[in-house]
Amino acid sequence: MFKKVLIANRGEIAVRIIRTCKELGIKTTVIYSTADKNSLPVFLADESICIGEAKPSASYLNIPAIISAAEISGADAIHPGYGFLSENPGFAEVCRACGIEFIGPSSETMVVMGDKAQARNIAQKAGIPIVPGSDAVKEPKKALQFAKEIGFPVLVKAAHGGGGRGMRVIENEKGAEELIGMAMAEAEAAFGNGEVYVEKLILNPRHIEIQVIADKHGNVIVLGERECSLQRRHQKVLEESPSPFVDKNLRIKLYESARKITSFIKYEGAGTIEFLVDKDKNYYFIEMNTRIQVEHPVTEMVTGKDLIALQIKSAEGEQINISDPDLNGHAIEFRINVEDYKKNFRPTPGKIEKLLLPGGFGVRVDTHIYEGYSIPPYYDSLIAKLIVHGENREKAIKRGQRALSEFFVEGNIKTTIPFHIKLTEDDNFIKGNLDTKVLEDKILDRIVKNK
Amino acid sequence: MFKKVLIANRGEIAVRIIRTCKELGIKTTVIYSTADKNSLPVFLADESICIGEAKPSASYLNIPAIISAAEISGADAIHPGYGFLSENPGFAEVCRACGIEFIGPSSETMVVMGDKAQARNIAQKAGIPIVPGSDAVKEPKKALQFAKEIGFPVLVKAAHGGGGRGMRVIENEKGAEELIGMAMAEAEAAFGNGEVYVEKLILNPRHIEIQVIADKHGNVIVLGERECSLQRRHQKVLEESPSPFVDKNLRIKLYESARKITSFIKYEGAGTIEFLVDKDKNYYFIEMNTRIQVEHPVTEMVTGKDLIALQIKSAEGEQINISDPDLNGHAIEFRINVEDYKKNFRPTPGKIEKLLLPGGFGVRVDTHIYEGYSIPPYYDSLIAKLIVHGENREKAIKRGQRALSEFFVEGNIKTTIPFHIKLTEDDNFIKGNLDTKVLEDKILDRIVKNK
Amino acid sequence: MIDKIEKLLKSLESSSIEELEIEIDDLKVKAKYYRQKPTETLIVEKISETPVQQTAIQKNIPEQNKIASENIHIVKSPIVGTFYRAPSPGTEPFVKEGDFVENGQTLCIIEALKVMNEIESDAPGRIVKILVKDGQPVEFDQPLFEIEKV
Amino acid sequence: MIDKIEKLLKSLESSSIEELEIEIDDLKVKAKYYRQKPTETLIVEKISETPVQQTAIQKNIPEQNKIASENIHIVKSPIVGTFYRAPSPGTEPFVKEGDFVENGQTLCIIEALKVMNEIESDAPGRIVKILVKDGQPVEFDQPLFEIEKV
Repeated sequence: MFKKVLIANRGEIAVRIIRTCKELGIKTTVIYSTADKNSLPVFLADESICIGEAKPSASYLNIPAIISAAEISGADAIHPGYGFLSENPGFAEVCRACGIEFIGPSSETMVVMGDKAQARNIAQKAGIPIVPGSDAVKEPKKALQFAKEIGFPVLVKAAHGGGGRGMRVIENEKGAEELIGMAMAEAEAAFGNGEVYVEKLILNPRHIEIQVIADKHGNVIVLGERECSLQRRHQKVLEESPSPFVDKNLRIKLYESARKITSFIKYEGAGTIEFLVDKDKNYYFIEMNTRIQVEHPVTEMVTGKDLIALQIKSAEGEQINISDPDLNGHAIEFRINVEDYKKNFRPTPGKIEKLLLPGGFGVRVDTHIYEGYSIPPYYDSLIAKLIVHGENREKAIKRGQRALSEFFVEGNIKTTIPFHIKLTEDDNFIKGNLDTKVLEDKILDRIVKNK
Repeated sequence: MFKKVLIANRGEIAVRIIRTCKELGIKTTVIYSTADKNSLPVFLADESICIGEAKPSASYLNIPAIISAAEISGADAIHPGYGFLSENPGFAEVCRACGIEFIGPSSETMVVMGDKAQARNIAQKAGIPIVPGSDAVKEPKKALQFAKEIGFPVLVKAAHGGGGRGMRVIENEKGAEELIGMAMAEAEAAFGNGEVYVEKLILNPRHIEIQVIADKHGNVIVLGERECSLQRRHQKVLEESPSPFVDKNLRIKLYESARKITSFIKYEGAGTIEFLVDKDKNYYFIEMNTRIQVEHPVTEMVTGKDLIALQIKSAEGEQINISDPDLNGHAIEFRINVEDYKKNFRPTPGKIEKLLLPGGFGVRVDTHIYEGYSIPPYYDSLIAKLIVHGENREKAIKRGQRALSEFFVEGNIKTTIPFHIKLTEDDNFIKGNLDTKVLEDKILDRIVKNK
Repeated sequence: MIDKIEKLLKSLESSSIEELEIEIDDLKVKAKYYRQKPTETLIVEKISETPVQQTAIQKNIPEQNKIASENIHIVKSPIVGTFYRAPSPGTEPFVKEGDFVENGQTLCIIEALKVMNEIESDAPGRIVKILVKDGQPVEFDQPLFEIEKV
Repeated sequence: MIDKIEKLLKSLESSSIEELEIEIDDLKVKAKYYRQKPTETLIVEKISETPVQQTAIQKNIPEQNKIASENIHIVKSPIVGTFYRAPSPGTEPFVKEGDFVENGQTLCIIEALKVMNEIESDAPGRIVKILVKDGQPVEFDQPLFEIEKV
């Protein structure tokens, strides 16, 4: 068992990891930047080490400083959380070279799954459905030819990056070559590599992902799906488990596919396999995230399993021989950000003068904020995750509405709490009629204009 | 369905009831005393009505003022919470006479179950085991005769009151009559009626209670047991569900007995049947509480059922036709009081200057405190209930320790948080070797002296 | 006796008593405790106060501090109930704004549990303002009348 | 009687009583205690700051504000690592308390990732205090030396 884990992250996920470590009897060291001196993880951890200035490159992305901190603290493992270095194969490599266990998969796995084209190939080899499309292509003409083969509309995507840059929807052949060229130029500018691939565009798909945990002995546990279709600019805003759209039949198929690819790549640790699902319940692998995810709590709430604990257990080399847990009830996560949703979700960092956190039955809050805390402007705007659980989706929604109504954050900031309250009252949401475009196309306008 | 419920209580239980009402779409009115003007229930409820001065007799026990408040607010039901008027049959009677539903059983049931001697008779008639003992007796000589019949040691208890006053353990015949006389005098002084009853003393019993919910159509649902043996001066300090001592066989028997008496008295609403269980797993009915209890959340955590919602549903006259839920995992409740445990648990009301509430997976907090809140000195010292849930008892304890370690309350007050931290490290607790005396006899001294 | 006084003074240490006067036979004791006041700076106040909710009933309560000037006496409701200005519907109200009232003069009725409770003035003076409307529900301690002492 | 009063007054020394008056027969005593009032800003600060934890590493950080007087310059660690006073074990330390140092003069080594990083003085002056011990782990921005500017 690990004696001490260094947490190479900040905010709520650092708090989350400290909590499980405490429950497991593992000491914790958190690293922090000068901007996070008064942060909750620093207060809660057994030990904290300042490693650099506020900007991420000087601190949370500063590999030498983190490794040095791990060495002086005597930590035997590093938990990278999500974001920052969590999907950086180089960091995993360095950790292991220094004799420190990286809590995550091997760097080889991270390299492969971090490259969309390679990941597609793997999925195909593992025998799971992928979105019909090309390999990585350099020339616009070749890309166009593929597009014609699989049929319009198609999606052109950067092969070596994410976040929507270098991405283009092409409706039909007219002007297609030019559009492809523009996408390639964008990809080149953003990621230093202009290769793209061309995919069949799945119309109004749902984003549904499967959580897996794999140990170092070949055991793979599948822990249900998460419905993550509610997105704004490809950012998830609310997640739930189970998906209101997945029936028993589809769930069996998704489980089978997730297990197949996880076993095929000899994956280790916690991972998420993301699928697009069309209205006819056809599903297509899109990518695998080789880390714990922001939205993991909804899975914990319906399975009763502590994913961070399982992740650590896997890294320790222990056998995880439990069967796939049943999904019990329904869980929803609301991402609470310091953003002014009426002003295009502009971030509003500032000081929290007054705070009331929701509580009671079926309510969980994962947060690093407290009354008097100043949210630094250098990092992301997530300040809390409100997770609710109920016997069924309807009750979970009601509970979510109740919990949101008693969640008070005051200060020179705005939060997305009022946005979520309105979202839970939206008919599309209540009926579970979700897809990756519904928020932007049908819901957002109504909420912002307060209709 | 009720449109508006008036909550005739304060503190965490008022918050608890408001939460469920919100989830059910029922409006809430809370009454409050002048001392509770800035309290959380007043802030969270849809409507609040000040009904009198701080002292309970002028406010939370002031029946005319409460009824008047219900009338002006247009509430169609009153939830009495626990304590105050929750077991006052007169109040229930007045509510109904005024056309307001009292959320609880009939006043007749309350009268019968509020009288220990009558309750014993009922239990006996219902065919469930009771502690061998006498009817209510007035004369010391008669009491002595009973004591001899059932054999020493015996317990002499006031027939018309509780809280330990008028209670005496009598080890053997020597001086027994005088001791009985003293108990009677105490009972007379405390409750205006000197009648006592004489019971066989169960040595080192466990206090185990069964939660039931009954609707108005004869359905009785049994929702597991609660282990409440950890007591100080007959006050529970920590409760859990399931009991580490109850096996499948005993559980079946306890369920059956609880169901029998609940059906026998045609009970309606949420109720608790308390049993003493000796080391050989013999069990004896002691009393029935005709209200929701402080420790109800542990049952909610292992059954997944909202007891306040079921209580309201029952009062609305709905059918509750669910089967007895399985008990899932293990839950523990820590009662956090403003008390200085090193000074004989002396209450320390005061102002909360700084507050961090625990959170995360498997942690629930039911509380009415917030940063800046001044705890008034007029009411009880409970400021929060920390409830944790885990896959098994061991994990629940670890989670409890973790949650307690991150629960910070600062100000000119002391809380029982450090007491609970030490309690969770005690060997008797960890092993589940509990009885109603273990805290006072074996644990308390060690904790206070910090051994 | 002094010993008893000592015991008493100490026992009140953690109470919220600020000032105490005792007279017994020939002994007279006055004590003033230091009590930490929560109203130290504006920031503290803002932090420490839960915003009081606007309920249907509270909405109509004027801010007490504003009007509690030297000459103004506030008559508050001693019970929860419904406020009536007149002895019965259609009759003249007990008092109007501008009226002079005596100590003990009936100002209104508060109906609680079907009982009509006559509320009397606890100060003589001129009715400056009637703070609640006829038929309005009132809570305990709610200001009803402003009386200007003359 | 005076003795009893004396006893009483002393016994209230650590109470929160601020003023006390006693009249008994012909004796009249007035006492006023000095009670230190927590200043307002202090409380606000205390309220709004999460107490910074004392970790093994932070424990040795002196309070910066105290020492940051006009003439004192603090040399802080630019990296996380282990602090060494000498170029190698058994050799003389780079500097001792009392030494005068130049701008750019090596003050110590911080080992990070098996690399020995020489830390140079960023101000000339006299070393007043060395704030960390040989072989001690240091974090980013941790004060290492106090230099008195001359």
